[in-house]
Amino acid sequence: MIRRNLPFAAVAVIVLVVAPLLLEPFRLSLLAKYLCYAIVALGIGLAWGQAGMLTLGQGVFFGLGGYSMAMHLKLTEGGGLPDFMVWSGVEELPALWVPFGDPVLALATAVLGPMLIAAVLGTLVFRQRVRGAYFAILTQALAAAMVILLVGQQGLTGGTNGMTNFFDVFGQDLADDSTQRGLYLVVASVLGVLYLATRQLVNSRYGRLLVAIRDGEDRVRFLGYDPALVKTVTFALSAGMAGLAGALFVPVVGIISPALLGVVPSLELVVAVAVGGRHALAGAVLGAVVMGYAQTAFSEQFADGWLYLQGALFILVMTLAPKGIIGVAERWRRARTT
Amino acid sequence: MSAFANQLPIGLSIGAVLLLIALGLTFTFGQMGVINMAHGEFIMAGAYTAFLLGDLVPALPAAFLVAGTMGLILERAAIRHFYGRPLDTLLLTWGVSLVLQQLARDLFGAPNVQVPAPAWLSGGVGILPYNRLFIMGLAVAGVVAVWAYLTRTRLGRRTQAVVQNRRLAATSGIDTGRVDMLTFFVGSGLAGVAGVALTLIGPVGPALGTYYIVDAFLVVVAGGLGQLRGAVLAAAGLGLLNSYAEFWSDASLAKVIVLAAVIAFLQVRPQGMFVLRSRALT
Amino acid sequence: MLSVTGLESGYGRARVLFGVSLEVGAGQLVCVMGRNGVGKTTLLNTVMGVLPAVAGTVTFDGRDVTKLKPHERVRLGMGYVPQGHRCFPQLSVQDNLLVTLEAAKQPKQALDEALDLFPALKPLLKRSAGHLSGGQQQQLAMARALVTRPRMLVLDEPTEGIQPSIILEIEAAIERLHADGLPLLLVEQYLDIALRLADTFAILDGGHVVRTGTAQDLHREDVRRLLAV
Amino acid sequence: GSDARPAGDSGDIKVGILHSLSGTMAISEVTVRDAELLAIEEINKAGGVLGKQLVPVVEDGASDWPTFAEKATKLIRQDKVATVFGGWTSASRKAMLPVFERYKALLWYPVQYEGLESSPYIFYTGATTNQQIIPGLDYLKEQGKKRLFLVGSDYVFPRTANKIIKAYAAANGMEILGEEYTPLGHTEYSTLVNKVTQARPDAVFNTLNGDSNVAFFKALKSTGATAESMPVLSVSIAEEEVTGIGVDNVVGQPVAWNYYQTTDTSANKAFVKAYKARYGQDKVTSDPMEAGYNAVYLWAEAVKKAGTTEVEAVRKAAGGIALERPEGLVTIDGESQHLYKTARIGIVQPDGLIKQVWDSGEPIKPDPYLKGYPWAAGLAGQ
Amino acid sequence: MLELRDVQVVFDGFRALDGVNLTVPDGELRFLIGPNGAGKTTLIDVITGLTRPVAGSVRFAGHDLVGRKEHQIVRLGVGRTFQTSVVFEELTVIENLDLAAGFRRPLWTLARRRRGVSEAVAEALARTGLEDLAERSAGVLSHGQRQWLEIGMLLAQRPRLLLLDEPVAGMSKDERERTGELLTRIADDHTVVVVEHDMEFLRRHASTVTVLHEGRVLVEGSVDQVSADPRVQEVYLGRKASDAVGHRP
Ligand SMILES: Nc1ncnc2c1ncn2[C@@H]1O[C@H](COP(=O)(O)OP(=O)(O)OP(=O)(O)O)[C@@H](O)[C@H]1O
Ligand SMILES: Nc1ncnc2c1ncn2[C@@H]1O[C@H](COP(=O)(O)OP(=O)(O)OP(=O)(O)O)[C@@H](O)[C@H]1O
Ligand SMILES: NC(N)=O
Ligand SMILES: [Mg+2]
Ligand SMILES: [Mg+2]
Repeated sequence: MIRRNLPFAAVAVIVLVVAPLLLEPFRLSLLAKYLCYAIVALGIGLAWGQAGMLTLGQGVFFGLGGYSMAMHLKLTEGGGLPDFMVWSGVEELPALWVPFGDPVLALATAVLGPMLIAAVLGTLVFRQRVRGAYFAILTQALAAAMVILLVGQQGLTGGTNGMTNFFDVFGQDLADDSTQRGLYLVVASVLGVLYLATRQLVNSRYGRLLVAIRDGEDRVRFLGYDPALVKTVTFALSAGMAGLAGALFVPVVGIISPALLGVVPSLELVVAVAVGGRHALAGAVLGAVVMGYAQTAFSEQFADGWLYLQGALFILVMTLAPKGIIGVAERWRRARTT
Repeated sequence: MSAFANQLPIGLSIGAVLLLIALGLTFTFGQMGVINMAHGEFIMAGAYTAFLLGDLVPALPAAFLVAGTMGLILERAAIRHFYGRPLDTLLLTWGVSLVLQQLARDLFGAPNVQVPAPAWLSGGVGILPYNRLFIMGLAVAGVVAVWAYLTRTRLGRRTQAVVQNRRLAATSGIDTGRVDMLTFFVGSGLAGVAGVALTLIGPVGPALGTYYIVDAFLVVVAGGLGQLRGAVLAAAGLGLLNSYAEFWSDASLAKVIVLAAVIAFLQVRPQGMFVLRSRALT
Repeated sequence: MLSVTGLESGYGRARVLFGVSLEVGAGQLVCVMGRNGVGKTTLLNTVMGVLPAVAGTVTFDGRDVTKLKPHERVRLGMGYVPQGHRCFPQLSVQDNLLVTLEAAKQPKQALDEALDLFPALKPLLKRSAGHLSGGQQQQLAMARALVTRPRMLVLDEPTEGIQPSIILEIEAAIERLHADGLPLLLVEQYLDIALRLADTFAILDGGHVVRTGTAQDLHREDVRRLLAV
Repeated sequence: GSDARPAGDSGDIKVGILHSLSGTMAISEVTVRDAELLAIEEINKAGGVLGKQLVPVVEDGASDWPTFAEKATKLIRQDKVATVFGGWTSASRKAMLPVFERYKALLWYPVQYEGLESSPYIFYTGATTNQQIIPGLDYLKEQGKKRLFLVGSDYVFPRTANKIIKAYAAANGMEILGEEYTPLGHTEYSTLVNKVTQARPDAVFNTLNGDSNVAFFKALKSTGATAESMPVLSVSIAEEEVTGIGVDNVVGQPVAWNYYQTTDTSANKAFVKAYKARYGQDKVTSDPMEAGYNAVYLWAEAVKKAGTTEVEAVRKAAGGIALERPEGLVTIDGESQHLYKTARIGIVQPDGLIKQVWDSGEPIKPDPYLKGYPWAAGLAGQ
Repeated sequence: MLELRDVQVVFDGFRALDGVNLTVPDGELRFLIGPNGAGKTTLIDVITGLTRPVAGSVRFAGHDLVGRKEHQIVRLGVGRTFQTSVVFEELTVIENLDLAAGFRRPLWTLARRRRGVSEAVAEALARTGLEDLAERSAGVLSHGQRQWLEIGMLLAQRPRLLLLDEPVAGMSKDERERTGELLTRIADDHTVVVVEHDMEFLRRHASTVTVLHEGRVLVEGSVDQVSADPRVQEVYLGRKASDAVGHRP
């Protein structure tokens, strides 16, 4: 028990204590952003790595969470209508917006909204045994549709611009470095708690069931389980994580826009999970942080080459290390011990 | 003709474009199970081939060869390590597509380039311009060629055998490596041909492929994996739906309606329009 | 005809075969036997090139084929019927046979010859192979190996899941092929069939050949014990 | 960032340049970056600012709005640049705005936009609506085009522009026959063109952005329409875009800007010459490039006047600065932090360049909230 | 009690089952034989919900099974094995068995880690002789070992009705013997239907045999009755049936 939790505890200390002490505020909030992505990645690791559902639409849930939080922040900043409504010609606060004034309702929507949508979608498609590539492409189409919808409803959503220009979160001034540090700690703790919970789930019987469904969904029916139900629950859980991540992302980064939840960002997250190693939850988390960091670092060094690097890195990992960074690390450790 | 009636041929011509871009996928995705996200970039390669040659007709075979060769290289260099792991190919080829886009940007520059449409394609019949009719003709020719290849040639049969049971195919004397190469060559080559056609109607630039890739996969999914007639019907259906939905609402909503329709359709036919049923459990 | 020496192979890091040597002479029928999981299928798969040999050699007809791909071995004349009713499920029965025949570059009449040995397939030619019953698929698998006009046949439990009368037919077919001088390497669980068909046998245990001998030796008590659980 | 020189040299002034160097917007924004770098080189060659050399720190916004915000933060907080030149899409500007306001730093934004904005920490060197959209409408009205069809990409600039156009039309006896939006990157225009054709407008007002223009003009041309039978006034097609669309498809069509490569001023001759010498003879110059180029000079002028790069001092000094630029005289309106600019209508020529056919005669006072236009009362933001 | 009435199954116009009537009382060990392609597997598919009949009824212990989903039928106590065994290769043998034993567990207890070996799993392990392989992943099992694991998974489910599709195919003689004894013992308090082609196995363990042919029940009776039936000899056993297949050592 202690041995197994040792690496986790070490990482937790570094993330929670060392990083805030060493990193300047700008870098710390970048790290907070990567950790938000890591929460989404954790959900993808669960849905894809464990249960075999390749979801290319996780951005949709991330976005729902982000928009819920953004709406709340816009409503609490005072001074009447949100800025984008003013220049979009909206004169009265739309009814849809009203509940988001309440912080509890807004947070609940950020998490439960995505779960509900995932549950409905999951029930529809899994019951009909839509799976594998079909599911992947459907969720990708969902992401595409979601972006178009958001962009088209400019008065309600801020259109392509999305929402930005937030001033404070739950009474704390967002421009303040201490608020940013606080947000960082919140994100890191949420990630830690979710990681432990998900790991518990994956190691439980439920986790074994997920693997069984991934490898032989039809056979599982003859063991008396309803794979559609199990998959729907799992999909909803991963959607909830993405939603929560989105809600945390908005105060950390200060913007939510359709560009953050379309086909490409959704795919990028899946890619990050693959690079980290999808079969292990730690790999998913690691992948998100590494890819996030790499993106920042590369684009600061040589912007034009980033696409080459991202593509090449990815091709190399997929062909040479299909189990990702974690897989390489495991192999290396095994080689050393034997 | 009334605007409403006009939308019928328009819908069919949209369908022809969809079919043309999806045709190659019936090979690489439908036959081989490879979700090739770089398909869009092979389309792009075809379009740039037309740009380099400056003439549409010789560009058709040339683009087939260029895109086909690119596909062949991709297959040999990477994809062959991934058979039986379709979801992994999706991610791998996405990486490839990023690299190809950047490569196009470096080779041809970020701005769009222009491929002159041949003079004989100006004008039209009724609402349909000749360039649209040309694309429809090309789509029909493509379908016939693919159908003949798959059902009338030994290679087609061999392709299916390899897809259905790779190991058994090898122990039945089939050189699976060659079949894979060839199938991928043809599928990618078809993308190249589609790219040439697209120069008639859209921008030719590094992002060309990204505009079409989601639609192409939707056609294949709605039609049923590897089902040629399914792809034809799905393309026509989606084209018409798109045309009328946009006519009654707008382009954004039409896209959403089409996507919703595909999801709804899969509720009724989860494996697409046509399915090959197998007794085996997954 | 076929000679296997010091063959080692396995899956990833797990070794299954440890230095297996085996000889199938011209026109000989050799039966490989052994309990479940001793490595019979692994042996045949390595002989056919489906699994790479970690060590040792496989020679066919005087030629070292150890490094050849499976389809190259088939084209040299090694026919294979793998274990467990394998087929191309979405091709018709006819196309299953045709695609194999074409790959081996044999004339069409090889197909008729194969169907003569398995007449039960004739009414099924247009059906999708994946829809056939298990036994029907097994017969198809045998026929598919035959249309390549092999110079040697490698069979992995060909009677598994087959109705008694057809087992008799398969046995008769094997006997006929054997009588025609075709060398065969056979894995068979039914001792009586092995007894009737085999010239010699080899018993595998834990990845080693632990006994070889003539068919008569199979009656011996120590041999029997090797096959018991 | 890719510093031209080792940073921290106290004899230097670091300035940020933040445009999309990758992604869909790179096509446009790279040219603006080049123009801005050219201006910096020229200024440095002439002795720099306050006796110091300018050192550009270039970052990539990657066509992604949150990235713009992130990189802006990095330039301000980590690189501590004196000012930033950057952005193209309104979305990127909106994303950067809170960052500049929060850290009280300066952004120079070089592209025409939809107005209804005025941040104390942004200087707008492109046109606002009364310097491009409204002159464009004036031109159409003069030409007797009374029945318009509005086609635009689905985002804030076209939607706001069209709102203004509709108010203008209502006040000027013009008729709007249709208003259609397509997603950015849309490439299938047969249905839209069918709608346009069926409506038989006198002219189309086109606020499509980027690649969609290619597909739209190809579809329009393939129905047999020409610039005579169906004039399309565009506000987002400059010299750079014409080649990609294919000159054949847009020849003879009107566009509205403040500057063309052919604009006849001596400053422009020098600019075009310097640009081509620096980046290649086949390169063209365009309105946003010129606006970016101007931005650097205007900022340098303000710094000289203020005697410091300190933001509040520069802001105060900037008001009233007037310079002869390639597009003619521009003056900073200290109140709105926009420029007085001359509006110009041009026609696309067979050689791909744009020839001016109309101009506003004198620089127009920027009016981002259209307060000076009675018919615009009640438009959003007032 | 399992009761099929006039069950018909059609695949693309082909009648795989053409009016099957079958009654298997509680506690009986029923053998089902018939030529390859007679419809035996299809019959099991119909009972377990994998294939939907176009006509007819399937009742088990008072429940109508037609139209129910696969997992619901399992939950009524109907378990099966597959002719070509399907096991979860990435899970260990124990995990495979534990999964099979677990469907009755309340959903939330699934979220707990498995500790130790439950009684049902231990028993299945012992009966199938897979103890030594318990911690190996199922992917490394040989063909015959997989067959055993399938049977083990069926046992771990503790169903009331067991349907086994050629359970001893690919097993050696001693293993067949062990399987036969196991089935006989289970049939004491369960209903068991076994599809097999091995006549020797039948002879040793079967009491009642139903012969299926071309989608219909041809005859039903004791092993001796059935194998003496000329029609059965004609379509199934082959002419020399008695002296050929009967004499397996
Ligand atoms: N894919 C595989 N990966 C790892 N190990 C395997 C694999 N397939 C088989 N094995 C192992 O190799 C050993 C030999 O298996 P093989 O299939 O050759 O046995 P066999 O003698 O053919 O048995 P059977 O009579 O059951 O068919 C078995 O112990 C099995 O656990
Ligand atoms: N999905 C299907 N589509 C078409 N035909 C089918 C399908 N499933 C089964 N069949 C046909 O139904 C018949 C009965 O098949 P089934 O598998 O039930 O036979 P079986 O009695 O189990 O044979 P075996 O002893 O060889 O396993 C066969 O002729 C088979 O080809
Ligand atoms: N400001 C613009 N053109 O987006
Ligand atoms: Mg075996
Ligand atoms: Mg069967």
